[in-house]
Amino acid sequence: MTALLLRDLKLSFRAGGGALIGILFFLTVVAVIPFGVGPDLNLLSRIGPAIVWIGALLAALLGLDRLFQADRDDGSLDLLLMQEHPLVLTILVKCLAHWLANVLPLVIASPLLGLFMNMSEVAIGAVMLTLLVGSPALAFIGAVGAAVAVTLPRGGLLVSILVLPLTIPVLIFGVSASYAAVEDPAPFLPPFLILVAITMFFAVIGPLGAALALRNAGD
Amino acid sequence: MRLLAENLSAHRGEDLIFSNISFELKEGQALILTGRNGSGKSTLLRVMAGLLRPASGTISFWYDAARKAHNLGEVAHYLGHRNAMKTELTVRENLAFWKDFLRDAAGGTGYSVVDAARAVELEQVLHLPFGYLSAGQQRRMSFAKLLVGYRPVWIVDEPTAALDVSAEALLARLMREHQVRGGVILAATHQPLELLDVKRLEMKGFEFAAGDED
Amino acid sequence: MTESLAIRKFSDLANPTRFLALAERLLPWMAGLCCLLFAAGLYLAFTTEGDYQQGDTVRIMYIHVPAAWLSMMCYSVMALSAIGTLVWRHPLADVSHKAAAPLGAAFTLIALVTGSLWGKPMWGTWWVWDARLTSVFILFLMYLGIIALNRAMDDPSKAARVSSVLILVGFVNIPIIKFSVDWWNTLHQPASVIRMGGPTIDGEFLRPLLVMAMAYTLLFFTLHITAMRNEIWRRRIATQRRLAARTASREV
Amino acid sequence: MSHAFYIYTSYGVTALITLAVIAWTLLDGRARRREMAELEAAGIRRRSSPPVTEGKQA
Repeated sequence: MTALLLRDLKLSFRAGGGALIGILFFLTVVAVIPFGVGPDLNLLSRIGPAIVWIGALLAALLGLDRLFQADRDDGSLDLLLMQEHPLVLTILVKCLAHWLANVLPLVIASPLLGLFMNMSEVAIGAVMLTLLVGSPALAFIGAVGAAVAVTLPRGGLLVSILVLPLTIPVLIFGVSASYAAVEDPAPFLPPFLILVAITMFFAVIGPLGAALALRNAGD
Repeated sequence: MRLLAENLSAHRGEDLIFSNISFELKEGQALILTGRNGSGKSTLLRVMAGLLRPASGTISFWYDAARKAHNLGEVAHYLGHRNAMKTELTVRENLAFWKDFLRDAAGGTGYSVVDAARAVELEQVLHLPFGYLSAGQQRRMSFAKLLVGYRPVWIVDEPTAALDVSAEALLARLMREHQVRGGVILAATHQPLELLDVKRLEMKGFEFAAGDED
Repeated sequence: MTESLAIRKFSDLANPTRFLALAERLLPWMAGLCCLLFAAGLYLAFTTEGDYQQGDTVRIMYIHVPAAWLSMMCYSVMALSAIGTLVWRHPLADVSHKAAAPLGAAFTLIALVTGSLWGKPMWGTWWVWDARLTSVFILFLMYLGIIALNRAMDDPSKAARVSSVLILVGFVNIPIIKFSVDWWNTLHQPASVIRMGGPTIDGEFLRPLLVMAMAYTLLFFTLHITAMRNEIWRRRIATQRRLAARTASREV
Repeated sequence: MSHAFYIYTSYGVTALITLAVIAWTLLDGRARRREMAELEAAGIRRRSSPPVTEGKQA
């Protein structure tokens, strides 16, 4: 299993891998927002956490369609499906590799974008923390979408359409926890803990669903 | 070691591809599937590997009288039309990954990466990215994958497509060696493969639709 | 004499093998000179008086402004190379703009970070969507896009042609971006933004600035030539590997 | 003087980025050199290997 993790990480960072593109997309999406709403620093700092979260959400979905499709195209997926060790575990490891290579860099880049959005230090920290605990859920939910769309020739866009509605709870609690950290009356902990719970829930449900989909997508 | 397939049939979409296929293989035996294109050879092999669910029938595999495998896929190698190797990684990285990931099934041990590459006579290209190899070399290297992790059953689909005569003979020899060690081979092929103790199964295919069957 | 030398230099450069030989001879000198200039520049930067208005933060200017210059010069070098790729189909031009892109991104990043660190004590915020800063940021994104494009394609000569087109479109677009960002900015924030480069530059600041600018430029060219050499090697290795794969199959 | 933090940070960051780029360029060059040496070694083996493979095939 470690071998699979290392292989997937290597593939993401080698030439042609998607790791750089995701983070670039994140930067670009967040960077064009001020051109739409204007360079008013107060306004930007108010909407900052939400923008950074949405940007990270979209960027996290970007490389997702290749999660299983790349393995299917060269036939590796058949071999992954045949093995004795549980498929759920294999998928969990693949999700983990995807998260490490494609999503974790977004979390690391988020403070930088927080500066562009003129967010306070506390808000930046809160967004980074909520992204850190919330983004694995995106990878796990995305795995289901990627598994469903694996046999489709133009699955890329479809995966996003399928997955985005399912990620709404993550977005809601991630953003509300970030705001709770800066706006006094709202407590930070309840939404944050719900976010943690959502991530753990999908860590189980996501790979199970993806395994089911892959078993039935056999062609 | 005994491999038993009983009354297998499979659909693809609405079409019945084949039905009522039964066979039994013992240690060291090989089953060669022949038949024209579209007769269901590849489908049968994918059913055997557990990648497609059969519409009916059962597949069972016994190590010996007492021990039965959960399903055939776990004790089998499957070499389909695609090579299951990453073009971005070097040959060595590819083989090392599969060796580590596949492990060995009960009853044998796989070759080391270098030995496997030597067995397909391509140890000079281990350091090259897989994508740099020619189609024939890629095929041979993906055959080396069958050697790095031990599996008693090999399911190979047109293993010698895109290969020249000498490479074909090389792979046939490797398959015979596998049989000598007690392995079982299921192969679909157009070329005459010289294997030991061969059973043949000619796939006829179905022209009529699935509805006619009932 | 100088003319014939220039012509010889040019034909030298035209051939990758000659280029490698030239680079081998030139690089130690360039690296040495570069170190000397940096030493001098840093010495001057820390010994000259601070500005009465901006205090010591003016010292940031000595690294910020040259980096910003270079971020634009590097893009110009890339645009020239892109023309070389598209018009003369010169292999060295391909190598040149591919090698320059990460360097440009690095210098732009330096300009952005130091600008931000300069802005914090001056404006009280790390970042304002000021026209100049924003343009530099967009330039940074363009560099990263070109790097990503280069990495995404296997065939180097095809990648070079496609990214040349992108570079040139970007080059044409930069003034438009600058203009529109300016317009956008004045629309939203009339005159409230404190302009960068506020202090009138007098001789006291000019000397370290110029030395640092020269050091940076030399650093860029040193790194550029080294990176070009690496890239040429990378391509030769790729060719040799394909050859090795072919020979291996012939023998069996 | 109160701005010392910003000045040193910006010089530090600049040094860091510059050194990173220099190190990357040098290491890249070294890796390429090593690969070329590797290929050269393989080339020597390539020249000497034909009798071995012939022996194997016979």
